Amino acid sequence: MVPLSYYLILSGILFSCGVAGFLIKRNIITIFMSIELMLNGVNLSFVAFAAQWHALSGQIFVFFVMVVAAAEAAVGLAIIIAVYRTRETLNVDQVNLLKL
Amino acid sequence: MTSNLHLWLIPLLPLIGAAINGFFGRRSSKSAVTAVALVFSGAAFAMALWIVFQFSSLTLPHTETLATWIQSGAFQVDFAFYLDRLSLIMLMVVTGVGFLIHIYSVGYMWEDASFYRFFAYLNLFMFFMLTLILASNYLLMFIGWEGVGLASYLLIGFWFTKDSAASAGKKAFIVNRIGDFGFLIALFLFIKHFGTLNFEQLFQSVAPMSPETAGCGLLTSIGLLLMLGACGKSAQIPLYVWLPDAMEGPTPVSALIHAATMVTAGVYMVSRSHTIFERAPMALTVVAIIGTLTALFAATIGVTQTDIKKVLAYSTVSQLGYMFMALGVGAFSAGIFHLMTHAFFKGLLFLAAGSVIHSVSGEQDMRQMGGLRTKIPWTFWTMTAGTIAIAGIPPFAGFFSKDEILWRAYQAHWIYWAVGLFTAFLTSFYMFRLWFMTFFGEYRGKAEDAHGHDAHDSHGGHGHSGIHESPKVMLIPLVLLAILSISGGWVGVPAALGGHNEIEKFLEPVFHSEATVSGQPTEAPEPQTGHSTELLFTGISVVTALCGFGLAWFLYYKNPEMPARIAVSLNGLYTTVVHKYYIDEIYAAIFVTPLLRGSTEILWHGVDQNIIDAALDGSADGALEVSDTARHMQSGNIRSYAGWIAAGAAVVVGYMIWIGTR
Amino acid sequence: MSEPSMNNSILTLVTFIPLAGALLLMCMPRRDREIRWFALAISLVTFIASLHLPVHFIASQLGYQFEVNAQWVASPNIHYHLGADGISMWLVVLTTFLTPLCVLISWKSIDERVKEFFIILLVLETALIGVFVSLDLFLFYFFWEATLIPMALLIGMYGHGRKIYAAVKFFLYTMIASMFMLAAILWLYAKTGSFDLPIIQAAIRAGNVENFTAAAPWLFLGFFIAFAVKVPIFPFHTWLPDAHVEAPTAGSVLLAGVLLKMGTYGLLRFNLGLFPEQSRSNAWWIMILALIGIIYGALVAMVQPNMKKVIAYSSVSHLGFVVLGIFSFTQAGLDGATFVMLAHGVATGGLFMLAGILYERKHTYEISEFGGLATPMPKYATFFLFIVLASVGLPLLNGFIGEFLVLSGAFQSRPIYGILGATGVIWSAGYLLWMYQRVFYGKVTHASNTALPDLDVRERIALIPAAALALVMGVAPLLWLNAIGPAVQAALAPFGQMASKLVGR
Amino acid sequence: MNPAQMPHAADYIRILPELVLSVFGIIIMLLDPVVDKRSSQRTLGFVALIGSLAAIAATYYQSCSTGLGFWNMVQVDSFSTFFHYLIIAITTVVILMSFDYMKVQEIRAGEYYALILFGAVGMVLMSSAVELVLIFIALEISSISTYILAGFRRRAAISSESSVKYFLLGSFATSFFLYGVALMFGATGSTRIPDIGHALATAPIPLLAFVGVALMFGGLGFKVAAAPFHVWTPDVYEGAPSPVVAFMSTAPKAAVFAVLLRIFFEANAPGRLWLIWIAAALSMTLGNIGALVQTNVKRMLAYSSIAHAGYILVAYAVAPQDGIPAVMFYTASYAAMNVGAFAVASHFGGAGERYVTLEDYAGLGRTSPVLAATLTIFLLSLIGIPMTGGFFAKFYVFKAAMGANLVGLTIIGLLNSAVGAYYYLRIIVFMYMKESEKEAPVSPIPWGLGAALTISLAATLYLGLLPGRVLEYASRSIAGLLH
Amino acid sequence: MISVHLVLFLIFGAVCVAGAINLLAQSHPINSALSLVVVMGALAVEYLLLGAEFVAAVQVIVYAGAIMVLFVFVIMLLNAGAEERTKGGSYVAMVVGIPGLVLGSGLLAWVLVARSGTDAVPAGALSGSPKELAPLLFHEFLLPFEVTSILVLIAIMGAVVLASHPNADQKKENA
Repeated sequence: MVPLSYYLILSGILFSCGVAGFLIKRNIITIFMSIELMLNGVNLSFVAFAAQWHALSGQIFVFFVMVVAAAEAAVGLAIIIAVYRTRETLNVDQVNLLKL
Repeated sequence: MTSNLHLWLIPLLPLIGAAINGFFGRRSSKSAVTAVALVFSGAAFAMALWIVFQFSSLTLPHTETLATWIQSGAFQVDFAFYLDRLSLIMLMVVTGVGFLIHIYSVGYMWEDASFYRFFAYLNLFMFFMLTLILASNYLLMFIGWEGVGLASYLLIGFWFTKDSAASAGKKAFIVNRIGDFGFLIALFLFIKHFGTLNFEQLFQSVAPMSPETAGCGLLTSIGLLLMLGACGKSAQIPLYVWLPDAMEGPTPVSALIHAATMVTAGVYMVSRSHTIFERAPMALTVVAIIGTLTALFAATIGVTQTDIKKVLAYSTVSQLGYMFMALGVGAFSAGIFHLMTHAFFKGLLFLAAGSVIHSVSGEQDMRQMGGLRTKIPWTFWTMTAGTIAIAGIPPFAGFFSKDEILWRAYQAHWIYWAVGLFTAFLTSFYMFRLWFMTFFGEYRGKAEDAHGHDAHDSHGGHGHSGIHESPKVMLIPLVLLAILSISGGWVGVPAALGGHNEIEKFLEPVFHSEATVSGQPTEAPEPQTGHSTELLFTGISVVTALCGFGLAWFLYYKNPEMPARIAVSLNGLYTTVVHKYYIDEIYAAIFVTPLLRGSTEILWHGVDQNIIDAALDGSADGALEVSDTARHMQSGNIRSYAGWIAAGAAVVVGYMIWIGTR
Repeated sequence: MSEPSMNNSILTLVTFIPLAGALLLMCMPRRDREIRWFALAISLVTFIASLHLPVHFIASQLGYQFEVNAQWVASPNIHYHLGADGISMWLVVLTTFLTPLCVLISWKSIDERVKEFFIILLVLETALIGVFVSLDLFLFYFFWEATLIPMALLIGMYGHGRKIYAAVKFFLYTMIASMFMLAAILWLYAKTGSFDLPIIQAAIRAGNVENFTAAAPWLFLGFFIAFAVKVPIFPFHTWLPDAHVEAPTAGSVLLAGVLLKMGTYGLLRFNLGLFPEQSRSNAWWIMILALIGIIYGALVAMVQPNMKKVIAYSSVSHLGFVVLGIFSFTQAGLDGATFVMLAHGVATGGLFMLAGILYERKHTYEISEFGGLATPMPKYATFFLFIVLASVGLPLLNGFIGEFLVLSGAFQSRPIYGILGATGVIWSAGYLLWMYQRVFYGKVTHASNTALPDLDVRERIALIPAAALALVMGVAPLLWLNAIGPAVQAALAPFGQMASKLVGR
Repeated sequence: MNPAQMPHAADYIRILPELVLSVFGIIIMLLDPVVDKRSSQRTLGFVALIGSLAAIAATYYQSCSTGLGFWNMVQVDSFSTFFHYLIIAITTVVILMSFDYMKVQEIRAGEYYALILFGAVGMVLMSSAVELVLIFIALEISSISTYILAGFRRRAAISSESSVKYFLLGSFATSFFLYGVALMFGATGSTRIPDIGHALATAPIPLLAFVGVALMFGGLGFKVAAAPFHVWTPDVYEGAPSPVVAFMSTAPKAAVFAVLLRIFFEANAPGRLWLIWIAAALSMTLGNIGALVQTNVKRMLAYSSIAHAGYILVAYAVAPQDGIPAVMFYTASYAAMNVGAFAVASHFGGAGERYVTLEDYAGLGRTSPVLAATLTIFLLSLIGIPMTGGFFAKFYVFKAAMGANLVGLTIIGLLNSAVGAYYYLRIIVFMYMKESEKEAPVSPIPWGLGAALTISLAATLYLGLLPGRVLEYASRSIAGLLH
Repeated sequence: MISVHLVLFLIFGAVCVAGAINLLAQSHPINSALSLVVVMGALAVEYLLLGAEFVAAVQVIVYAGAIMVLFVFVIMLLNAGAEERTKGGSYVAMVVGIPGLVLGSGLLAWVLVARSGTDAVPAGALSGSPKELAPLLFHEFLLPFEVTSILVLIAIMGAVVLASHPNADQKKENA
């Protein structure tokens, strides 16, 4: 028997790590990965809550989230490539033509 | 019976003339302009005469209401005209003298480029003056009051290319406005407390009130305010300063407006409001004091002036002072009497002076004249008549009126009489001084210096042909006026001299009410001062006048170099007086300059620009500053943005949890 | 068209004829001559149409006339509610009277983007008329804001000098101020569920507006600020000189002639109409501000080196009279205030036209550039003097009547106010005559000025109506006062005991 | 599988517009390779136009039979059809204005139009979906398509930068939203908005729900550019192609505002008042303040869109029967005027969007009076001058706020709109009152743009003069949200 | 007594967290990617513990399999090196973001622990077999499922557009 809140905490930690990654990482790809990390955290809590409510739908959500994540990954990486083409860098701190 | 006199026509006729000349004069010939001007002013005069002729059949006072002018709530003002004996006298004086001066001007202004403009203005003045006289309520009177101010503004500034003339006109208007300010406030008091401005209603409601012996009550304040107005219009201390400058205008204007008619409007107005003044002794006293002081003050200045018109101007101020002194001691009819005679001889003097100036091609400085006696005899003789009249030597007009005033003044308080007497002495002195300087001795000017100091006045056409008598058209009015100033006083021969003061009796019904008021000197001479006393005083004043003549003769005819020495000997006093006690300079220093400087520096630059606008622009710039700093939130860095978002989310979460746990 | 139906539709017609004209103008080809004539025709038609109002106005009958009341939007409950009483009617006529003159005066001076100019002018006219005739608060605000843009465009597009600064200042200043009014209007709607002025008034009188007493002071201020900026009352006046100096002649004429009146009209109609108690309790300081405006405006006007600035500050002074009269709560005061609005519209409008005529010739307003102009252009000088005298308040000209009534009203409510106000009589003579002397009298100072052409026919045609009206208004003010009186009585109704303390016994 | 479990025709009617749009999107994808390249842009453009028009027709057809569909996934009522109409109308106008833009900017048309249509699918779906997960997917559809569209000016570095910024931050925010959904699911055991509504209607509300709402608001607030989640807006709008900005500043916002309405009013989410109060005040102020000193018109309009989001949010703080119509009306009129403004900007920008600064706009009133006049009207509407939709929009919002006694918020809003007038006015000033030293060339208005401008102009004026019908429609649709 | 279930949870939970932290710690994207794979694997186990077999399977296949491969592929393609420590204008992230994050996650943790209102669950509480999920997915969630196809479509299209070389357009134009 595991208190469900443990799962929630774990998901929360993952989510927060994702956010932290977004804030501190400089490589666009790594930042993108931390977004994936956040999504994973969310997934875990979906499943956990599904267990809480004994509702299968929670798992379906996870399924959908994964699809979305996949789509995002495809587009996102394409965008990153496009940026890399024009800017020759993957460092977000240097992607700042638009400001003020 | 109250037949319809069509009083409204009297003011209107000159207005029509003014309109015609104003609109079409430019294109029409001088003779046409003359015709129009004379016809319409003459018509007014004719109507006045017509009224006089059916005087017997009149029931005065007579009111004619034309239409309502202003209506606001219960307050109403009509275009209504009011004729009683007082206004009748004024009517005669104004239309008569006015007409004569019109005629005179034809000759005097003939050479002027904008001949038509002059007559348009002159007729306009007649319109306003007659409105002032015939008004049946204070507001209508105020129309005339302001209107004559306008006319004098226009006429003083007639030669507007001359800066001095333009400023003189402006000065006249503004100083008058200060007086009008008082007048207005008085009107507001009327409205507030009596709800009407109509003479009859007003005086009916005032009559029952008892005199305000102590303190400054309603009537007193009204009286003082009206007096302020009168001071402006009639050039009394402290607002007399405009009149001497007004001499910048053409001489006929000086004669008509600044001697005969307009300046006496104040006298007329005060005596019109006698019902109020009689119940405001304090106000009356103020009037008397102001009058007396002005009389003396102006006379002293007049003694030292060398510009012929300036002398006459100051003498006008001084004579007006006399009139106010008369009013102040409650001798309204005497004041009006002097007003009338003064209109005659002062009008005459100015016209004659004009004729002199005309003859010496625009020269106005008496030091440049002299010995004109032979060259311009008509002018000389008429002027002599005027001089004697003003000096107050019997049997000329001035004598009777002035004597009446002095006598009544003495009854009020001997100090008035003393000052009046001294003034009379000065008057006759400076008048004869003028007379001697102008007509006797040798000619001191250069005849060939044809074009005088201003191009307009010197009718450059035939000016250079030395000194010459003026044309007939100018001399006729002179003669007529001379006759008037000789005989004009005979209507007021006091009982003491075996006459029976018709003018007094004539005006009786107008001023009768004063008899009813206690504490006022009444018409009937008191028993303790019988005719003998009065005769004594008459004698004294005559002697004084003669002394004045004698001194003038001694100084300016017998040994003309003496005045200079005297002037040197009492230098300080003399210069002060010559510079008119520096009053203009003082006013400028106290009021005008600080006002302009203050408005510029403090109000405009200070408040407007440096406070209000600065605050506005400052706040605007501040907003832009804030904006400029706020945009640095947009560092352009993705991670910073994420930081904002995360922080924002955290705050929102925190807030919601707070809400949720509450 | 039968009489009653005409009466119902007349206000709508008058209001929207100019707009329709503007729309037609948009479709017209850019041929300046035709455009000018067309604009003139439209404005004249509007004027003639507006004359229907005074002709069919029934002075004896209290309340609004020529009313139209149709629902515009169901929820919120907005009505197309027009109506005129003696006050608004004359202001409408003033507007329609001035517009043709503006067209004439802009005939030559506007030589580029002519089409836009007249379109803007006509749109502005519609908005101005709308402000005066709308009895629905929303509608009023609608037109109120609608006046901003055309005016700002006139200043900014056809002005000179720091035109952009002036335009933006004018726009933002009035915009920000009117926001407070909008807030107040919204509050009233929220509480009464209606924008209809009479209905709201009734509701307030009946006292069934919840916590009105608490909010009323703020609502009063909300309206007041909006109007005070427009008038402009003393500390809010600085936009006016800038706007005037930079604006084109027509702009100045309408700005001084009509736009400022929106503020005073608003004070009269809304602040007095909706919040009598607050009006009375606040009257003392408002009147003081008005007095400051009168004297301050005059003093600053006296020392202005720029013709238009003199006139602009003189407007500040004159509008001070209006406010003074309005807040005296006396028949005379309000009659006078209304009359001053009209008179000032004509006189100052005329002055600005004259200034504009001079600008056409010399392209400057600096007084120092002139001097002795009476010699080369006597006709011009005469007109100028006439209008100056009207605005100085010479009896028998229109300026006097209003000022006199206002001052007597003020004097009745508080003598000292009347006295201080009356000093304005002196000041106005001071600054205007001094300016007149500096411009026209003396010898011609600049050689270039000797050849200045005098008025041509078009200019005279533009000026004569103004001058004539100034005279007529001064001689026969009853033509106006008869209609104004009842309206003022209605406005004073809530001030019961004060209204009974009218002049006279 | 028994037929009972198969979706019925009615179900498909419930998603008819989405179907039509997707079909046409696919058609375009298929046509793209086969049509001749030179004419591809206009051909595909026409197909897209037909598609959007057909979708409008579909919406009309759909509006006749309202109700739930797909096992309570979507709800079609006057509320959702309002947004269908709005979004598809925006799409139509954007497509129209893109005709010329594509040619000038030399952009591949195929994917562009397809993406716009697909994006529209997502937004339309968002406005009618009543299931959070479906909403999430729809949101992703619209977002991802806009991510791509933002980067469509491929040769411009700023375009790809705006794309990547939008993408990263967008997904970042989306994951917040998703987490919120998860917590909501945890708190109520359901993700259907009505069910959540019932669950939350019965106190005590679990704390998780509060956190869920907070996170969801974060995610959605990002999409509508509400402070403090607005920071991305200026950069992305500046970099993205103008028609795309016109699209993504109006259509997704409208959809997301619809979602917010559902969440706040149908799911009666707790803690609404002050959350909205602060967010609204902050958005208005930051938006307007930021815009004051901008010289790039697109960026300025971006800031202004933040401010407008603030105005709209004000209406969320009040009672639903006042707030919902106000929001709907505002989104509509904002769409009209903003699309119009960006249409002008897109045309005036020229090849490579070279002319975007205020200086470039100097003298436009002379060089192209029509364009200037149109833009002026849109700007006036954005200021909120009478006779334009913007005026009534603001008016209703603040009326509602005043009705709810939110005097403070109302005053802030009004003052903001007054301050905001400054920077819109600046554009007008430059167009009419400044003379340009270097004339920016203005090509004659092509018919596509002309049509787009006409439509948005007509809409702006219609909403400004006769707002009654739209407003009534909006207020009728309250019923769909309040059970 | 400590159940096996709890022990397994703790172990793999620890692995998850470790992986996550390593993702942040690593400077080279490839290492981050690998640690992310670890996280996902561990998560799959957690799903299993909860009884969601299908999800666990998809997690491994789609996420760890497909998506991460994509990542690694792109990293290789752009041969992204170790990220250099640039001092960008990102101080806000540190000054505002991190504190915000700490605050938020702290609050979150408190809510989840104290007020989540959840109870303990036995191992395999969920019945997550495909057999049971299928009806749900193809019946009640049919619409979302269908809609995801559009999503994927967009994704493909986007990838094609963005990844193709910019000047491809011009070539087409000139063709």
